[in-house]
Amino acid sequence: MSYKTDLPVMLPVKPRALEPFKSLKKRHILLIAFLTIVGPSLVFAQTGEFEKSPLAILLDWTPLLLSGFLFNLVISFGAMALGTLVGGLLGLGQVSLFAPTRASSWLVTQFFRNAPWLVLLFFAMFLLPFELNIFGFKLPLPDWFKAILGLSLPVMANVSEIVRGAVRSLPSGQWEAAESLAYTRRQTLWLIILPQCVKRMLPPWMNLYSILTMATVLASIVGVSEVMTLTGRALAAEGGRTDLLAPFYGLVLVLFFIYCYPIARFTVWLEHKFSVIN
Amino acid sequence: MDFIFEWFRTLYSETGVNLPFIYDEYDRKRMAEGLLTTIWLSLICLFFSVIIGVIGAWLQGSSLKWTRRIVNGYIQLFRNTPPLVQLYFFYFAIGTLLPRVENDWGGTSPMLGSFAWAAISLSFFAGAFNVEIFRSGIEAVPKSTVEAAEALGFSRLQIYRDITLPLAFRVVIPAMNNNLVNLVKTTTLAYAIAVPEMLYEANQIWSDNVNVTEMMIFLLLAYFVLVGVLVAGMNKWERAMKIPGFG
Amino acid sequence: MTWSATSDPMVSIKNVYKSFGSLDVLNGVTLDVMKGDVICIIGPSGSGKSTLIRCINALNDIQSGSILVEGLEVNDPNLDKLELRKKVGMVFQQYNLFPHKTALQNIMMAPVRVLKQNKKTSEAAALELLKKVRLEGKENAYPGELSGGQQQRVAIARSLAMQPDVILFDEVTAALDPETVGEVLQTIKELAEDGMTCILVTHEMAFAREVADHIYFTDRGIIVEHGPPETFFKDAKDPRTREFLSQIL
Amino acid sequence: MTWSATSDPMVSIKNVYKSFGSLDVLNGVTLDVMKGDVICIIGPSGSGKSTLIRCINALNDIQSGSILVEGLEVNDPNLDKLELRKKVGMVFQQYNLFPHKTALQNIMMAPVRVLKQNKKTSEAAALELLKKVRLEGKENAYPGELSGGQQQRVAIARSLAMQPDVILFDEVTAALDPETVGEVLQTIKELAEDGMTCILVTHEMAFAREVADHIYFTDRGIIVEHGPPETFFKDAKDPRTREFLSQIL
Amino acid sequence: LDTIKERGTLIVGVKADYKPYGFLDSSGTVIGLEPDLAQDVADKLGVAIEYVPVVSSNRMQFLEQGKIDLMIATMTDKPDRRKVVQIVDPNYYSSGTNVLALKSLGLKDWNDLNGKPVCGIQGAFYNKATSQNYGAEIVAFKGTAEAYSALKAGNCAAFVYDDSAIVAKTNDPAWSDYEMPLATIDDAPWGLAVGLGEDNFAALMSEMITGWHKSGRILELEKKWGVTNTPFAKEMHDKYK
Ligand SMILES: Nc1ncnc2c1ncn2[C@@H]1O[C@H](COP(=O)(O)OP(=O)(O)OP(=O)(O)O)[C@@H](O)[C@H]1O
Ligand SMILES: Nc1ncnc2c1ncn2[C@@H]1O[C@H](COP(=O)(O)OP(=O)(O)OP(=O)(O)O)[C@@H](O)[C@H]1O
Ligand SMILES: [Mg+2]
Ligand SMILES: [Mg+2]
Repeated sequence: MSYKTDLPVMLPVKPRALEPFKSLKKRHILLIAFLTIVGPSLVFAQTGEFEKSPLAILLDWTPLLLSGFLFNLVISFGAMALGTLVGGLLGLGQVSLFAPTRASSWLVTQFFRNAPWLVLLFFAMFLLPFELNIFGFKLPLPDWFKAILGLSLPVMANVSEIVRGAVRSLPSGQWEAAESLAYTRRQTLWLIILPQCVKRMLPPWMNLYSILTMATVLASIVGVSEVMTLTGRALAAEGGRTDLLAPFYGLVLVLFFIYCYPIARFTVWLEHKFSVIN
Repeated sequence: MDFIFEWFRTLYSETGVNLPFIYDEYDRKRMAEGLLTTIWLSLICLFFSVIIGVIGAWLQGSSLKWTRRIVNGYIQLFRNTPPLVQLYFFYFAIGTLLPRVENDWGGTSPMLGSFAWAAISLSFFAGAFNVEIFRSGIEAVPKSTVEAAEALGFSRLQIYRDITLPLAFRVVIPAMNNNLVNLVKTTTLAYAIAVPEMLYEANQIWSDNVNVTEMMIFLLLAYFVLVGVLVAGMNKWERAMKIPGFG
Repeated sequence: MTWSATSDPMVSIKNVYKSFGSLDVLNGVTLDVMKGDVICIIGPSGSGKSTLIRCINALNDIQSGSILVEGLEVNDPNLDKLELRKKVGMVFQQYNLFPHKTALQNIMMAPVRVLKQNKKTSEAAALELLKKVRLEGKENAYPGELSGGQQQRVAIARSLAMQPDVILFDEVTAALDPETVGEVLQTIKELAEDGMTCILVTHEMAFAREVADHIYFTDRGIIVEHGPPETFFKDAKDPRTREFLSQIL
Repeated sequence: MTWSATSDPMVSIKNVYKSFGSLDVLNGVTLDVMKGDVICIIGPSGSGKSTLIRCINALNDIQSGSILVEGLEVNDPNLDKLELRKKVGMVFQQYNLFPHKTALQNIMMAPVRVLKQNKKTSEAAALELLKKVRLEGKENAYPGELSGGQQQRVAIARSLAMQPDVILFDEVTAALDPETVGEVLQTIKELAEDGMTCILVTHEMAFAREVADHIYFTDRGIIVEHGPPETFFKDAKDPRTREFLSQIL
Repeated sequence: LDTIKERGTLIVGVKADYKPYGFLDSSGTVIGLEPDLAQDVADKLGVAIEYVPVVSSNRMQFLEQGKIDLMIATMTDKPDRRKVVQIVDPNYYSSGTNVLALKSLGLKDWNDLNGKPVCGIQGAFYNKATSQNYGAEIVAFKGTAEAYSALKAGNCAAFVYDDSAIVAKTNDPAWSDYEMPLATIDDAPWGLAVGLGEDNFAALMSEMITGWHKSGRILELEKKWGVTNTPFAKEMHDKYK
């Protein structure tokens, strides 16, 4: 037997009430930069074992590493665009009325959602051919493009879940109201349901983008010339000096942090804003 | 046993489907070790990331401004940088800064090996998410319930341990579930610092046998099963933790 | 107009059975509604009022029996639901306006998209309807900016814009603040006076007595008692009806 | 026992001021409670009743004035809160049971954890208390499985288990269904008859009249009028009290 | 060959993480012994040069696709590779497998590696051999940078790799505590390759390689990049002189 009580013990988890949007402050970055780059270099500089200071070497390489980071961003844009497109369709498949479509979309989504990103990346890298033969046209598939394909697989699965979650989260009254106004199912979906979903999907979608951006470094493991690969090459070129490790990897950390932190803040802010409206 | 191995050997020679980790003793041993390493690494990280989450959420409720700031800084840093780079940073950068110990082959080596660093780094990574998750769970516990405990003379630590945490735990299980599944998937990154986990061993095997497709499919299935076991376990736990009369 | 069974009814419900799984909700309901009639369905909670009204609109399907709406058989697997829903409007307890569209757009959208009406004409018609429900000047407000009563009136206007032959109202004032209930009832009353065929589920007895041509009392999925309001409220025969009325009135 | 100021009071509140930010909630409240007394505090919503009672228990701190509970000064930064709370029990409007513990565990927990009592003895005591609040047989039920009235009685038992010298009740029947209010009031009445010192905030005038030794009326943070129930309800002097009583009775 | 001349640039696939044969400088351009050889070819043809960094797993496909015209990327000459690309005779270089280890460790024989952690590169063919034949515990990283770092940090006792690269490393002052103590095994020649069917170009390259050996250009470049002259290079120089 269970009684209704006002005890709000099992309240759903609420997003935290936030102070107004606060963007990254310079001193935060400086602090992190000091912790990861400058600090360790200073520790070594005192040992005076090497002729050229780690910071000077890092400065030499910075432009190249930055260009590598740009490549990471390119990969992230590509994978996000592709993953969103296909994942959106898959998500619509998951809310289809046609049972086989629904079931197969669900299966594909679950499969790619539960596989490790790195394994999927390997999957795309090694199992896709080097070039596609379409009607006699040879379409080369360079590594970076395969990385985009490989990373777009988990993105696709996650977008599919986001779409399904958003559609399911709308009150059923919206469907019924539209139905009783004689909208067709397609009209209901595109005119009534999806426009309302966009707002609900935006925060998790941005969150996913941030995760994807951080996952682009995985491409280094399969040999794409992005920032981690270039860092490795730079370290090789400097002869494997151990004192360079902290500053170089620290720089990569800082680069990602500067890019991803504002996105995260903005996402939380959006979430909060929308949760207040609804 | 032997005839099963024989069957897979024949499968290879007849169809070209090569699964050496079943019939070849050396590869079988490698793969089994990989699987064990993955499970072991996952369990260690699951444990410590939850501990970090619990302690971090407690510290976040501290009245000291700097404690809260440090915890927040930790969360933001670990959530907004790639776990792979964190792993490299820990293993290569911090690892070389720590004191060294004598090893058994006549040199000195860093205090911690790649497995230890993978465990530390991934625990901190997942822990950063767990702190946030627990924090939201703690906020979902009504203030009045805490006040009731206060009125009964419970101390702050007692309230956290006996009232807030048990209730928060129940609220956050689904979110935590999700995070822990991600953690298990993230253990593949340990591959990059040569921790002999499943992906690493699979990679060794396909380098030697050129059977990428088979290994890949095996890997995907293996992770599927691992994640499935974890999810089933968590669901069972969630049911066991359910408070009669609610939800 | 009073209730009669002589001319062709607009909605004709015959012996309808409906269950959700093992739960029997409608156990043989029969009733007819003539053109221009206003009928009220009352009854205790869970007695199947909403379910009955949703079946007329094919939002729920029925297990057996027949529901004819202007000759369309609702319990027909090949039924053209769109055709049915052009004839039958519905207003919900929770209004269910589209929150991302203004009041005007909420009203115009279905005529433009579903009936393929010209945008200009339907905009003019929509403005006319807003006036009718006394919401001139609110055309550009979003649902979130309107009070419950105002939202419900927009929902009525939205339903009217499709020019249905009959409108179903399911406890449309149950979710409203007491102050705004009156506005909405007034609007419905005017509709009824204009000759619209209405099927209302309501707990507002005074209102039912005033506007209804005929009142039905349901309990556990059957119609226990019915009659024109004068006789229904004065001398109900069935003990359940009497008990219900004694609690409510 | 009637209200008197001669012997040493158990709770002595003197000239207490309390504000939340710029909102002044208590504006100089003075009252004494003798051992074994039952006092009721009544007054309009927002008049500071809950705040006053929470201050006695140090759940809220005060700006100035003094609250002495058996010689402990509550408005003392070095106050040992645990000591205070062993002396003062509190029952809340929302019961606030720990939902993940059974009724028995809810009652036993504080004696075991806070008073470091032996588990066996406190279990026996807890069962005794459950009997006292007439909930034998419910020891293994979780709060979610109990009605509001039952939960509130468990909350009272939980408070009693700490063997406090005085218990504070803050509108303990306000959240209950009318049917279960009686059970809880009966339990409190028995407590009062046993000689427990009680400070009650309540809107149940009949109950207050029956059990209280003295009644206080608060408005806007001050005590406007007070007296034993016989005189208080018959010939209140203050116009605000009279107005309040006329609305409530 | 005609297309190269028409285009005016020679596109060469080289390694970019294999010091000193091909590696990056801080401006992002590839330098090293092999790029220098490639430059010679471009000079001979009178065209500009463009480098494409390749890794072991994609270099042959690049050549097949025509993405690069010429590959000088530390590739071991193997019969099955000759089926896919046209490896030009004679071989321009050679290397075998050896280890880099601390002098203080005093390694003498491959069997000394038994039971010790040995760094390696993922996908290298000698990993399995080293661990199966000599009982070493291979710790394989994805690139040389990681492997060198791990060795230096003391995570492994030795690093098993191409002997030519190791020789270069031991000459680096930062690595003066390290040595290449073992006898080279699995010595194999490196092949320079062009696309299948590019016979004219292959003939030209063959001529160029002979020329390099004859003039001692390889020995000279080894000196330039800090490599002690390898037996193979000396032998070829003697042979064609
Ligand atoms: N979709 C559904 N699935 C299962 N059971 C349902 C569903 N919709 C309604 N029911 C059940 O059918 C019964 C009748 O419900 P219905 O909503 O028709 O009652 P009602 O007379 O409108 O009550 P109320 O006055 O509370 O609105 C109820 O017991 C309800 O729980
Ligand atoms: N924690 C708080 N912060 C700010 N204001 C508060 C707080 N608690 C109470 N108040 C304010 O103090 C005033 C008195 O509140 P209190 O709860 O003591 O009134 P009350 O007499 O118990 O009323 P009720 O009968 O509604 O329970 C109210 O205006 C309330 O809004
Ligand atoms: Mg209903
Ligand atoms: Mg109160």
